[in-house]
Amino acid sequence: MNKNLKEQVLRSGGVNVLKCMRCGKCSGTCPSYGEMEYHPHQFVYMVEKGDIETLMKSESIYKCLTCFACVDRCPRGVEPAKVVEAVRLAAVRQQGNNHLEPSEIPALLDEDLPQQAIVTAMRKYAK
Amino acid sequence: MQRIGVFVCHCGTNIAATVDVKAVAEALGHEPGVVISQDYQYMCSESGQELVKSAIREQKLTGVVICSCSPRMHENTFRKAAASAGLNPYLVEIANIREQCSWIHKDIATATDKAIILGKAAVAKVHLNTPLSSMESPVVKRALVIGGGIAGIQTALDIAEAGFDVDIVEKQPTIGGKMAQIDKTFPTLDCAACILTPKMVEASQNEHITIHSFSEVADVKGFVGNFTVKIKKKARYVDETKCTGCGLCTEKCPMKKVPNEFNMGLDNRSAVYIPFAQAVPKVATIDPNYCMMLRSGKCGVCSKVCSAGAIDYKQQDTFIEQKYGAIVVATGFNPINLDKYDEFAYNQCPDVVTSLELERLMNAAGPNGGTLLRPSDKSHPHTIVFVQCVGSRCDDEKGKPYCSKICCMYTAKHAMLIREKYPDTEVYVFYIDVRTPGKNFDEFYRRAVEQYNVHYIKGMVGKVTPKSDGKIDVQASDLLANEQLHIDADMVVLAAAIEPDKTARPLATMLTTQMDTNDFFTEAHPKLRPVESATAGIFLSGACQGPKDIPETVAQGSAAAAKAIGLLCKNSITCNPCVAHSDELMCNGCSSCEKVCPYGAITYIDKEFRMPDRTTKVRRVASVNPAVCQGCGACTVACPSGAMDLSGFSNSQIMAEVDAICK
Amino acid sequence: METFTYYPGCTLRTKAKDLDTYARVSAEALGIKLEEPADWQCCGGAYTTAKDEIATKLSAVRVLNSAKEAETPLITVCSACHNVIKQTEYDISRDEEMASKVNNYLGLSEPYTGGTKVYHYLEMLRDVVGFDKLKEKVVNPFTGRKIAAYYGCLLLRPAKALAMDDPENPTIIEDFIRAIGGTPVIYAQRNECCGGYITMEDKAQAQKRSGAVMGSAKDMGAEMVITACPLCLYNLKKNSGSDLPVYYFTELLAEALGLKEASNE
Amino acid sequence: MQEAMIKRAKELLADGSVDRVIGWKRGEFAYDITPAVFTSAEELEHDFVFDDFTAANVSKYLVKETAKEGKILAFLKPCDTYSFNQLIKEHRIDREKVYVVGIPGGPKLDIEKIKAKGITGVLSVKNEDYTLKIETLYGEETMPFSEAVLDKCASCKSKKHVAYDELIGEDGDVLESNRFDMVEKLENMTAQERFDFWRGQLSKCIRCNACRNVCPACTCENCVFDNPKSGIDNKAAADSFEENMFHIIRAFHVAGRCTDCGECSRVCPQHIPLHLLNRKFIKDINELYGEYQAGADTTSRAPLTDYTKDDCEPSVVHERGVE
Amino acid sequence: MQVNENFEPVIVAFCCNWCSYAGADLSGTNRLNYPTNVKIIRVPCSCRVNPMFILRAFQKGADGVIICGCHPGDCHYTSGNYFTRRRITLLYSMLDFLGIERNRTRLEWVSAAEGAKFAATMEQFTADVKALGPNRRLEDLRCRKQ
Repeated sequence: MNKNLKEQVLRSGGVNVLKCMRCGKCSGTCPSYGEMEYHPHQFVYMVEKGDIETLMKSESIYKCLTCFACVDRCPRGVEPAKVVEAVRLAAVRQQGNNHLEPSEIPALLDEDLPQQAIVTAMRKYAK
Repeated sequence: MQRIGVFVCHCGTNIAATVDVKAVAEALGHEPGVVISQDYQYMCSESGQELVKSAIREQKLTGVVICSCSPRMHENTFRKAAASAGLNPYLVEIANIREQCSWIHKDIATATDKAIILGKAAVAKVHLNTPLSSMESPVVKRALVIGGGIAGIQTALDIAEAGFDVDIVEKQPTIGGKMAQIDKTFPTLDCAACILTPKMVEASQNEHITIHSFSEVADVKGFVGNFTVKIKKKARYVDETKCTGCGLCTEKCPMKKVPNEFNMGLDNRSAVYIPFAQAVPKVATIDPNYCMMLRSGKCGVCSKVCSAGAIDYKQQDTFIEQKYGAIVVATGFNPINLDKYDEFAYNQCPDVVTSLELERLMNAAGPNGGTLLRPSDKSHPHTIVFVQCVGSRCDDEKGKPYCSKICCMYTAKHAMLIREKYPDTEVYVFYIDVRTPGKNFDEFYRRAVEQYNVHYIKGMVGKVTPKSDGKIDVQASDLLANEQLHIDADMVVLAAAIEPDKTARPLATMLTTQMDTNDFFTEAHPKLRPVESATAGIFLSGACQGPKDIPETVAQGSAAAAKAIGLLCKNSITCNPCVAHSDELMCNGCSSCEKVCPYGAITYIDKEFRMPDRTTKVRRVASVNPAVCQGCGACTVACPSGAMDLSGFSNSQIMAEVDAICK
Repeated sequence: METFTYYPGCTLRTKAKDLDTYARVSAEALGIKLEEPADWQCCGGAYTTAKDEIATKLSAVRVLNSAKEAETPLITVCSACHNVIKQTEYDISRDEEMASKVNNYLGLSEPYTGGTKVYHYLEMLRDVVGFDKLKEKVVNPFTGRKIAAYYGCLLLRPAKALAMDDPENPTIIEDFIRAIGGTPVIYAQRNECCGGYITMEDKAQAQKRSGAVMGSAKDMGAEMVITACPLCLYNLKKNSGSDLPVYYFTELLAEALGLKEASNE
Repeated sequence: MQEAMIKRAKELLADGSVDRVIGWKRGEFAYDITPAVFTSAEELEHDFVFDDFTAANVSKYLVKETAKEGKILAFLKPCDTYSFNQLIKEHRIDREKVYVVGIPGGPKLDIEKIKAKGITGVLSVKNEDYTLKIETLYGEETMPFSEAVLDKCASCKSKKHVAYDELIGEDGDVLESNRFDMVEKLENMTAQERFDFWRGQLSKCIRCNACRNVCPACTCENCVFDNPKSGIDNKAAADSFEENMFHIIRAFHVAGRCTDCGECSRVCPQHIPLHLLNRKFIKDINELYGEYQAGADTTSRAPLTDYTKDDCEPSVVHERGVE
Repeated sequence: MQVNENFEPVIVAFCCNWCSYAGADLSGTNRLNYPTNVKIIRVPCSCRVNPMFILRAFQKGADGVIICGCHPGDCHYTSGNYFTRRRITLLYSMLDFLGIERNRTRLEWVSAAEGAKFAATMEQFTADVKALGPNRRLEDLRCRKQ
C-alpha cells in the first residue's frame, strides 16, 4: 500500500471513500462497466485499501466517460467518478506517461469530429 | 450554617478515566459549607446511594451535591435517596461531570479542573436551595390516541380494557392505517385483514372507545393530566349517525374516475366512497375534489338514492373540544415519494411499482382480485426484480439516512408468495445487506432462498429502461460475480424508504414534544423510556417513533397504553415544584408577566398591605397558580422589579453558579 | 430587451455552426440580446473535478468574470461549455482554496469568487422568455411530430452544480418540444451518456453507447432526436448506426419561429 | 396660559370635581421649577407657575397621588401624556382618580445652556419674540431663544395629546423628528470608538440615581438595584458597576416601555446623554419588530412581551452596521 | 489583533433543559470533543435567562456568553424561545452599541438531536472568543482573577 499516493489521490479527488457502503450502485449504473477491468466500486474500495498503482496501470482509467451517473446516483455521496479522475491524473502526470500525444491526433480525425472531442481528449488523457 | 455533602462518582471508568475524581473530591471538600466530600465507584448503585443516605443522617447534611452523569439521567434517583434519608429532595444538585466533562475531554488535568469548577457551581447553587414541596394536580380520566392504524388501535383497546375512556382521532375516513392495505404478514404469512379487522370492529364496539374518523387535531393546550384538545371533524358531507354503510350511493355515483388511494391509485373509486369493505366506521364520504354536486351543483344522485337521508352537501367542518389526561401519538409512516429516483423509471413505467403497491396488486381485495397482474397490460409477470434500499441509508438530500428496517422482510415475503403462487416466475432480489434480526426472521429469509429459490444478488440496480415491447431492462451490478447484469424483467418492485407522516411535524409543535432530524418523535430515553416523549403525559406508539414492523408496533402500542394507564390510574399527579412565585411586596402589578405566560397561570388580585404609618394600601399584585405553572421562567425576565422568581432556578441560584464559574 | 453575455465555445465556431446560428437568430426574435465577450478562450470541453487542477479552470473563470464585469448573466448553448462553466462557478464560490489559487494565476483587477448567474440557453427559454410566451411566437408548429429529447450527461449532472432540472426526471426539453408544438417521447436512456467523450479512444464503446440511446428512443416511437451538444450530435449520428435523424434543438426552435430559411440565406 | 390654567384649576376645585391639583412651583431661582401639589385656590394663586422652564414630567407623581383618596387634576404636556398612558397600561395609575387637562408643550428652556453663554446670576428670563431677555444681578443680557432650548425639546416627537379629559389650547400632531440621528451616528462608528465614547460618558456617573428617580417608567415598588436579593443590588457608586452595568440594566428594564420623554438626560447632573440608550432600544424595536411608540395607547402589547414566529435572529445584530 | 496563544477564555453557556442541555449531553454520549472552556448552566428554558445573568457573567470575568435553546417553534413551553429571541436580540444590540465585541455573545438553537451541532458551535465560539482576547470592556476590575 502506497500511503503517499493514496493521500494524493484522496486530496486531489476531494472524496471521502469511507462513506462507501458497498452497495455497488455505481457499478450498476456505469455505462462503461463492460469496458473496464476495474469497476467504479472497485476504484473506491482499492483507493481505500491504498492499492492505487494497480489502478494506475489499468486501462480502466481511460474508459470512464465522466458522465457523473455514479456521482449523482451514489446513495452515500461518495462520487466515484472523481476517484477515477484522481487516479487517472496521478497516472498521466507521471513523466512521459501521456496517454495521448498530439502527434497521434490527426490519424483519429474525421471531417465531422467536433473540436470538443479533441480538447477533451487532450484534457483527460494528457498533461 | 449549611452542612453540605459532596459525592463524586467514578462511573466505573466513564468519569474516572479522564477526571481525577479523588482530586475533585479533595478540592470540593474545601468549599465553604462542605462537611464531607467523598468519591465512589458507582454512586447510583444501591451501595452508592446508601453512602449518600448515611452521610445525610450522620452528618446532618442540609444540602447534597452529586458529581456524576447528567441530571437528566439520575437526578430523580438521588432526589429519592435524599428523601428517604429525610432530606428534602430539592436540596440535591447534580454536577454533570460525565456527559459534559469526562466524555468530551481527553486531557486529565484540564478535565479535572473543569469538573472541579462544575462541582463548585453546584455547591454554590445548593447553598441557596430551599426545600420545595410538590403540589397535586388532578388527572382527567380520558386518553386521546392520535392515529388509527394498528398502533393506535392497539393502544386504544388496551386503555379501554383498563376501563378508561379513550378517543381515536384518525385523519382518513376509516381506521386501519397501513396494515389494512397489507396482504399477508411476515414471518407467519397470515392474512393481515384477518387479524386486523376484528380489532377494528372491537374498537368500534368498545363502549369506552370513541372514534373520530376523518378528523384532525387542531390545537392542544394544557399539560400532563389536564390537556385540552381541539379536534377538527372534517366535513364528509355524509351524516355519520344516519349512514348505514349500505354502499348504494357509491354504486350509483356517476363520477367513477377517482384514483383509489386505498389501492395506491392502481384502480378507481367513485366520488362518494367507502375506502374498503371492512372500513370502520363503515360510513360513506364524499370527495369534494371530484363530486359534481359539490363542484358545480349539478348531480345529487347519491342524495336521491340514500334511503337513510344521510347525504348533506352543506356539511361544514366542525370543531369539538375535549379534556384528556394523557395523549398517545400514533401517526405512523408513509413510503417516500420516488420522483428523485427515476433511474428506476417509476414515473415512466406502470410496471415499476413500490412494495406497498405490490401488496395491493396481490391482495384479494385489490384491483386484480388477488391475481398478480402487471398494471400496464394485465399480463402475468414472469420475471420480477426487487430493488432494496430505495431511498434508505442515503447520505444525500434525496433519501433518508436510516435503514427502513421492514423492507428486507417484506421483500422476502413478497418473493416467497410470488414463487409459491406462480412457480414459473423468476424472482431476483438486489440487496446491499439482508437485515433480518427478529424471531424467526432469518429463517424466513433463508426459506425464500433455499425453499423458494429466490435469486438474491448482492448488488444494486443502477438503471431501469422500459421498452416498447413491455419488457423492462434492469441494469445492475452483481458484486460477488463482479459483473454488470441486464435482466429482462416484466415487473420491478422498489422497496421505498419509509418516513414519518407529514402531519407529525406540526403535531409535535402543538404537543411541544421533540423530533429528531428525520421527524421521528424522540423518546424520553432511548433505552429506558422508549414509549414516553420527554413531555410528560405524551406517549409514543408505533412507527412515528422510528421504523417498526407490526409485532414491534403492537408491542409498543401496548407499552404506550400501559404508560398512559399508569397515569390515568392516578387521581392526581405530583406537579413540578420548580414553579414561579411572586414577591407581593415587590410586585408592581404591571401585567408584564401575565402577557408572556404560555399557560395562563398568572392572575392579579387586589391585596391590602399595611403601610409603615399603620395605614393600609390596596395594591394590584400577581398571583401564580402553581398547579398550572410549568416553570419555564419567561415571567421572571419580563418582570421589571424582580418580584417574580422561579423556585429551583432562582435569580440568586443562577447567579451563584455564574459567579462560581467565572471565579 | 434583456442582455446576456454569450459564450459560444470553440465547437460552435466550426463544426457546430448550426447550433450557434439558430440560437442567435431565435434569441433576437425572442427579445434577448446576446453579447459575445471580446476575447474568450476554449473552456476545455470537460471539467476537471480534481482539486489540485487550477490551470484547466482558468478560461472558464475568465468568461465568468467577463459576465460579472458586464453586469449580465452568462449564457451558453453548448452542453459541454455549460457543464464546465457551471461546475467552475459552483466550485469557485464554495472552495476558498481553489478560488485563491485561481485568482493568484489570473491577477484580475478584482478577484473573482463567484456570483455570475449562468444559464443554459434552454434555461433562458424557460426562465426568462417562458415556454408559454415561446408557444405564442411559434409560426411553424411541429404538430404531431414525435420528438425525443436527448439530455445526455452534461446537461444535468452533477445536479448539485448544474441545478438545471431534476437529473432523473428532467422536463425542460420535453416542455420545449411541447412549446414548439411537438409531442415529446419519454425514453429511459435520455439521461444516459452517449459515450461521446470516448469516441477517439474507443470507437466500439462509443458505438455501443450511442446505439443504446438511439435504440431506446426509436423503440419508444421517436421520429427524431434533439440535443444541445455538438459531441452528442456527432456521436449519435456517426456511431449509433441508427437511421433516426438527430438535430440541434436550436434548429427546431428557429424553424418553429419561422426563422430557419432567413438565417440560411 | 398660566392664568388660564390657574382659573380652570380653581373652578374644578371649587365645584368639587377634583380635590388636588398637580402642577409646578418655583424654587429658589426663577428657573428652578419643581412639580408641586396644590389643594387650595390660595396656593394656586400664590405658587402655581407655568412658563418656559416647566419642563418636568408630572405623570410619575400620579402613581403616588392616585393611591390616595380623592381626585387630582393633572396638567399634562403632550410628551407627559405618553408617560401617563404607559402608566395606565401598567396599572400604576388609577385613571378614575385623575382629571387630565392637556396643555401645550414646549420647547422649554435649559438653564445650563444660558449659563454656558457665561450668563450668571440669572434673576428672570423673558421670551420676547424668540429673543431671551435675561435679567441678571449684573444687568440685562439677551440671547436667541433657539440656543437655549432643552435637547429633549429640540428633537420633540409629538405635539399630540394621547390622553386628556379636556384641552387648554390647540392639540398638535405627531412630528417627524430627528431624534435618532445621534444613535445612528454612534452606530456608524467603530466598536472601539463607541466603547470609548460610552466609557467617557459613563465614567462620569456619580450614581446619584436622579435618572432613575425621575423616570416615569421606573416606578417599581422596590428597585432591583436596592434589593439585596436581586443579585445586582448596588445602591451607591462603589466601583465600575455604573460604567458597566447600571445603565444597561436600567435601559433594558424600560425597553419597550420608555416613551422617550427625555427626563433622564435632563436631570443628569453629569450631563450624560442617557436618553441615547433608550433611543437605541426604540430604534431597534422600530426597525426589527415594527414601529412602536410606548404610551401611544393603553392596550397594545409591548414589544418585549410579544413575538412573531418569524422574528429576526439575534445574529442580525452581528451582521449589520460597523464592528 | 494580538492573539495570546495561552489565553484560555472563560465561557458560560446557558442551555435550556429540554433541547440544548440534552443536545450537550448527546455530544458527550457521542464523545464529540469541544473545549473545556465551556461551562454549562442548566436553565429550564432559554427564556429563563435574564440579561442580568449575562452581564453578571461578564462583570465577574467571563470572556464569552452563549445561550442555547430549542429551535423556534419547538420550545417545550411553546413560546419561551420566541421571547428569548427578542430579548437577547435587543440586549446583544445594546452591547454592540456600547462597543462590546460582537463575538463575545451568541445565541444558537440546538435541538436534543443536535449533539454534533452543539460541539461544533462550542468549538467555533471558543475559537472566536479566544481570538478576541480577554474581556476587558465589561469586566469589573475588582472581580479580576489574580
